[in-house]
Amino acid sequence: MSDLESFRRDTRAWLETNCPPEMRRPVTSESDACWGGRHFKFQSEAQRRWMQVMGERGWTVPAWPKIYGGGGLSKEEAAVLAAEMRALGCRPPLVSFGIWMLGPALLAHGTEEQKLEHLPKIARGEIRWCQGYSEPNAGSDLASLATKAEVHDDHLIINGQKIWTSYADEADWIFCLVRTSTAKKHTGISFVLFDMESPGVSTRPIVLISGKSPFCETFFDNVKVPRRNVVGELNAGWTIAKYLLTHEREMIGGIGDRGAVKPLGQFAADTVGLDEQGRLRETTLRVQIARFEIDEAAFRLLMQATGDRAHHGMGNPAISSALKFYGAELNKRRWELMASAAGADGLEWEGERSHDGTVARTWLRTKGNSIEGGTSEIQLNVVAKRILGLPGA
Amino acid sequence: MSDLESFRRDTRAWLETNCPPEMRRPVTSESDACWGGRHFKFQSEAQRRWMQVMGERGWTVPAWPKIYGGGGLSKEEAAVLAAEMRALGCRPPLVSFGIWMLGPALLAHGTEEQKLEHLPKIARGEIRWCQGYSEPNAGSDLASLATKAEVHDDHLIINGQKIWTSYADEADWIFCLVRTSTAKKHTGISFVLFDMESPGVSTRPIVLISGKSPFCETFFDNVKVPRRNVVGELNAGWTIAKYLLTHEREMIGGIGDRGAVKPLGQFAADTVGLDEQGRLRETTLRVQIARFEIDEAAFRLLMQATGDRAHHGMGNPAISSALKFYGAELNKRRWELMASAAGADGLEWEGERSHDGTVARTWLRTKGNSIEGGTSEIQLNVVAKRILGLPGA
Amino acid sequence: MALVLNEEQGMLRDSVKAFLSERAPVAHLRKLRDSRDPVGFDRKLWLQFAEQGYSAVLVPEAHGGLALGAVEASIIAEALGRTLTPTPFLSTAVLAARAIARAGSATQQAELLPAIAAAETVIALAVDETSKHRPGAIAAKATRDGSGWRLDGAKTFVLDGHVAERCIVAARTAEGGLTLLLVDPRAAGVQIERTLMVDAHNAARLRFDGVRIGADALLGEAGAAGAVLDEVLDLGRVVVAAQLLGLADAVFELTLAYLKERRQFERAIGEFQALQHRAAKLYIDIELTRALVLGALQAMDADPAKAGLIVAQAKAHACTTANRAVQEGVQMHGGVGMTDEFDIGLYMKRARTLQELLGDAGFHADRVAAMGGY
Amino acid sequence: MALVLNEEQGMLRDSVKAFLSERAPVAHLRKLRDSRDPVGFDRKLWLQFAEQGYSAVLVPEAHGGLALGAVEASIIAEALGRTLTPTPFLSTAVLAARAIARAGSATQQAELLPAIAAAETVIALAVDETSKHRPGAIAAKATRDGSGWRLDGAKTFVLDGHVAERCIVAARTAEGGLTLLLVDPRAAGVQIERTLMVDAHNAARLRFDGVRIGADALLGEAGAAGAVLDEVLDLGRVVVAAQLLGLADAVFELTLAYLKERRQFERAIGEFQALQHRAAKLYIDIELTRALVLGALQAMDADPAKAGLIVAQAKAHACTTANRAVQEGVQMHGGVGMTDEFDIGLYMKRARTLQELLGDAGFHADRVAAMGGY
Repeated sequence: MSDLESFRRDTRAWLETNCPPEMRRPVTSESDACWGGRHFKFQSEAQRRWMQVMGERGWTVPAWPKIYGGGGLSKEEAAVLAAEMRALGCRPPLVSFGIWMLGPALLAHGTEEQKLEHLPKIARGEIRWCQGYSEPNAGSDLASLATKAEVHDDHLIINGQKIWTSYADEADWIFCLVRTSTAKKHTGISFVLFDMESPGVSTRPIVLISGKSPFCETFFDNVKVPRRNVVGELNAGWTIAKYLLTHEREMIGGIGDRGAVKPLGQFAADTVGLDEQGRLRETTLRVQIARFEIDEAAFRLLMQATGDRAHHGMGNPAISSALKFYGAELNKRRWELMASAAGADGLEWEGERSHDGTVARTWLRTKGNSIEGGTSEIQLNVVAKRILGLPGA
Repeated sequence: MSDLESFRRDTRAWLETNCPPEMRRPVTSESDACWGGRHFKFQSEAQRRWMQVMGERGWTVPAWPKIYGGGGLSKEEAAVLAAEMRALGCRPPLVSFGIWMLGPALLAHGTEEQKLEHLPKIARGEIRWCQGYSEPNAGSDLASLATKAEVHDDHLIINGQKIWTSYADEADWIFCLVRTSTAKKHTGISFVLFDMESPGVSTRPIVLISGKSPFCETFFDNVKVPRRNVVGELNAGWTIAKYLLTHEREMIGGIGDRGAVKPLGQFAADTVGLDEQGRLRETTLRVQIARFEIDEAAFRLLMQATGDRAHHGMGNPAISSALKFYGAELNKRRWELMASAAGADGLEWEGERSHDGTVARTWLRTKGNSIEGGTSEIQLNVVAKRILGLPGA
Repeated sequence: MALVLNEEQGMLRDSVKAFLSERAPVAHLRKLRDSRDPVGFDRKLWLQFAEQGYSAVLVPEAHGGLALGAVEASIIAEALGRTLTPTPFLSTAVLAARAIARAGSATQQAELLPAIAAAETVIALAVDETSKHRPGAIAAKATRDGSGWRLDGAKTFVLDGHVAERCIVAARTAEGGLTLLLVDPRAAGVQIERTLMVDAHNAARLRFDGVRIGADALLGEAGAAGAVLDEVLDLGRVVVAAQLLGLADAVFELTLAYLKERRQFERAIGEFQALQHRAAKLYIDIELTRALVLGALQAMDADPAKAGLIVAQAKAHACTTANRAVQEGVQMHGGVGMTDEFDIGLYMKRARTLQELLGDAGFHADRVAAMGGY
Repeated sequence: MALVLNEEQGMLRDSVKAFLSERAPVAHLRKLRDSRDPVGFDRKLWLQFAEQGYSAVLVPEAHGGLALGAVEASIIAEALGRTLTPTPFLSTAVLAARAIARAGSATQQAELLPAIAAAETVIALAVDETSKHRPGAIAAKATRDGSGWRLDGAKTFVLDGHVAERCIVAARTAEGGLTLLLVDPRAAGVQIERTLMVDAHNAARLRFDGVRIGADALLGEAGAAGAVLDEVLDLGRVVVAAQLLGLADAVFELTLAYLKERRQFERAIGEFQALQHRAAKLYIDIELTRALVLGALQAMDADPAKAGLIVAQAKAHACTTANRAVQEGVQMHGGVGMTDEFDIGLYMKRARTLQELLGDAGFHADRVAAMGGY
């Protein structure tokens, strides 16, 4: 038996023993996710235990080095672990911006000290992170951010405001872009880490057009941060930010792919009804849904092809912008059509029948898809320049 | 009886006497138009006579002053004449770029001498004009034109090339934009008139993707033009050009309005057929045609409303760009749908059954609608700037 | 007829715009929504409508009304679309007023029309039964019951249904014809459920279980209400189209101002050509809707029986334009457009409801095709 | 299966692209068109297809073929889409080859398949009867006539119909089932009219008036050709989709180059953001088509009976993308794009024909809806 096969056998056996049955049920809502952190309220003892045993083994971050709390698995082993978890229906033991965003950034740009201090706590779910990028006047043009950090010998004093900081009100630490020099736009930015319990930090949740949201506004009033909490060189944080933005784009690209949801055509058949020929009663809607499903199929295959091409060493990394653009627009279209198929029923905002307005709220929420993580306009700029090679402007 | 009423009675009587019966039949093809000029081949004696009697009366250009060969009619009288011609089904006695374009420009910017020399010949159909604006490297950016005119004491020497000069091969004279100074882009252009029989002028017809066309390339090789043929100040021709471009736009705007053609839905019902419920067999086409007809109705009313508003002293003149844009796009859509409704039959290019490929050729020809007379992109720029007041760029 | 407003109509437009922007700007809706107001509109404001004559616009002069037309009613609706003000104007002063004026008996007219003109009552029209507007498939039953009637069925998306003093209910008789019944919602067998809507405007579901109705509550002749209902629905559609136009105008103004003011990459975002072209196209769409809606309104006032096609075109076009306006509006505003604090989301929500109301773009495109014989 | 070409497929793609761009670039089509060539393609080039093995791609090994699949056939078709080269590849090497390989008798296969592999024959498939593709409504009649058959009916849009040595004609038997007949176009009662097409490719109309056909000319069983025809049509559809993809690629390359080269207002027009965004969207559409078409091809090779949905999706998507590519191509080229001298118009014309061929975007969207149960 190859090493990989024996790894597969051992992994399966371990998972079967250690993954609680409650953690093998399909995730049904966002609140099933385990985010960890100082103040996290576990849904169940099973959820706590699952995070803990996986964290101890480093399997919350299987490919990170063991010394930083990871599993130290090779790419192949990590793939086997993922496959076995899928096979058993194991839920992810821990999700977090620490795992998705900060971890990879620290691994690439952090000092040894920073890695040893922060990564194991991320792996074990002890510290929950949020990200502080956007500001009211620095959205698409992130580099124009104004949150100011005065640099002193051994510390920085931070003043300013961030917006769209997801879960800032529940996070323990923040990784944050601040301006440490006004000399140049892109080169005056630093990437710093600090505790959200530091004096001078406050947050205010943002209500979206769809209702409550994980987003916050976050305010910094003379927040004192040790100098050693700067990641990378002072004034060189833009490199890390760019790295993370591309990373984020790739994650969000998947948004257009909603294979699990009931196909639109069937949803509409249920809500609108069929005529004697078995066609949707609303002709226009029928045509629009068919076109949507065609585009959706194409998008699913392009996602797959992009993975396959990358696997074969082909393809342009800027394709992630194309996928982010199309995925967002597709998801908006999906929910425009869902809303239309739901008709008057889909206009209800509260109450049991509408599950507190799921259709209306999701429809509204998807409007943000083409704004968050880089607007559709920005993605098209990137495609035009980096893939098509069209001249500046 | 009011003066206007007696004018109406006299006009009708005169038209009934003087308009030959052949000239009261509906225009069925482009070749029914009478363009006049030195070399024009009249379709019939009736056509020649109708141009002549109307020209003598100045009614080919009813609102121009009599001294320049016009009818000297007031706005109200001109409207009465138009209404009576419509009522009797009289064809236009003469169409020409001289009437539409050069005449208004000369009336506004010409010297007395120029007016007296050129306008009466236009009115009587003696001289046929073409316009020389675009060049291979000066399309949307017309002001970058390069056709050069060396200025001498009493004449200019012109070298260069024009493109899209409609009917240049049949025209007697040309009104033409030439560069008389390279100091500044817009202020180095002059507006000149010259005889197409001048030594050094040659033309070459352009074949379009739809087949033969009235367009030509026109070449100037040391063409000598008297200095007095410059209209307006030397180097100030751009003002006249801009005036004419707006004028052209207004004329072309009407392109989207094809009230006379058989409605698309009926055309498709004939070619594609209806199902048992009386619906077009092609569902997608049915929905697209319905949406087209809705937009077409809106466009027709917007054209009307624009006229009505202008009549009431309201409205922004830049609306002509909006109409030009939408009319062109609408006509393209119409013919995409016509082509689709015609199916394989509409792909035929020659032969009697397809009337030598009318559907295919018209479909292709309409693609030029959003290019000629200012591209759709230019029109949108104009709307953005002059109507919406969006900042430069 | 010229496709411009005449002088009186222009004055009405200016006065209603001024009235609403002063008394009931968007903040007014926001306040009603946030306080979870049980009525859903401001009764005082509704009375002020009567003082201004707005509620009387379609009521005949004999009953204290102004006897104006669809054009004038739509001038008011367009202004309501700009400010998103919730009022019973559409349900009561448009739909009910026209139904009663067209089909009501002398007694009914004398009782109800002056009350409408004076904004002293709210009357709802109950037509829809399914999630999509499908007036051809009304299934509620009106059964003869002695000298009166018995009503069974269920209605949805009834505007102002939970606060109406009367409901005009469309039902089918045994012979298959349509009948309009004036129903007192407090009668036995009527169940009313207010539905809280995405746009914070009023709607309700109604159930009728063997509701007994007197013979005098019939609006028009039994089984012969088809033509009246068609006219009332078409009137409603074109008035809603005007409301969508006002909404699109307001959203576009907000967006255009933001394009000029918001700076990114060292310039106003309105300098970016891609946004300029999109804004220009949206402007043109709005102008197209404006012309088409006015044409439809004039046609409606000239002869409602012949206005079906252009009304369908106008409602479809207005739906599409308003949808585009709110989508572009939110997108061009970026993150701030997604926040509840900012008004543009309220416009997007309201546009959704008005699109669905009395048939969406698809419904009316289908009618256009059917009327065109294809 | 990974959504990438394997090594052999990659080599085939490179070789056919090189072959066509050398031997038959767009100028080749232009020359045939301008000389009003009576055949409509170059017979020598067609023989060279055999030398390269291209005409043998779908022929079984037993009959001298390469026994490759839809993926490989489409690699050739995609290259033909790039250069607009007219050949009988689709009619003969794809449609006829598959029909005969699937349904032909041993004798028929032995006679015809080697000839196809060797590019020594041209065989046309005659299905369409109306201006729009509607294979469910075939009305041509095959009537039993002694031991053989009698064929009556008319076909249109028959690719290579005026130069074919044989036609495979789809007809309906008295019982209502579909039958495929191998017809000699020189037989009595056959009328052939070449139709000169917008794209200067070959097509013809055929009439059959009491044409007598021997029993041995039946392709497969009488009345039972439905499944074979479905497979052949689906194969044709996805191959045409690949051709549209190649066409869209070529047009986009032309356009992108022009955007970088053409200057107006002191800059390359490709600097204008509105054009950049449109170009970016078009690029994405083309990539979507590429992925979807490859998926459909792989599905076709895995199990044609299960590939119906994705084939319909692929053809619909390819039609829409290619249409957008040629429209944007002409518009972005401005005036020069309207001239016959420039190639882009030829792409627009060819795209029109390929869209119509074997069902347009609307036809396939309708199938997607029907297969989706809505």
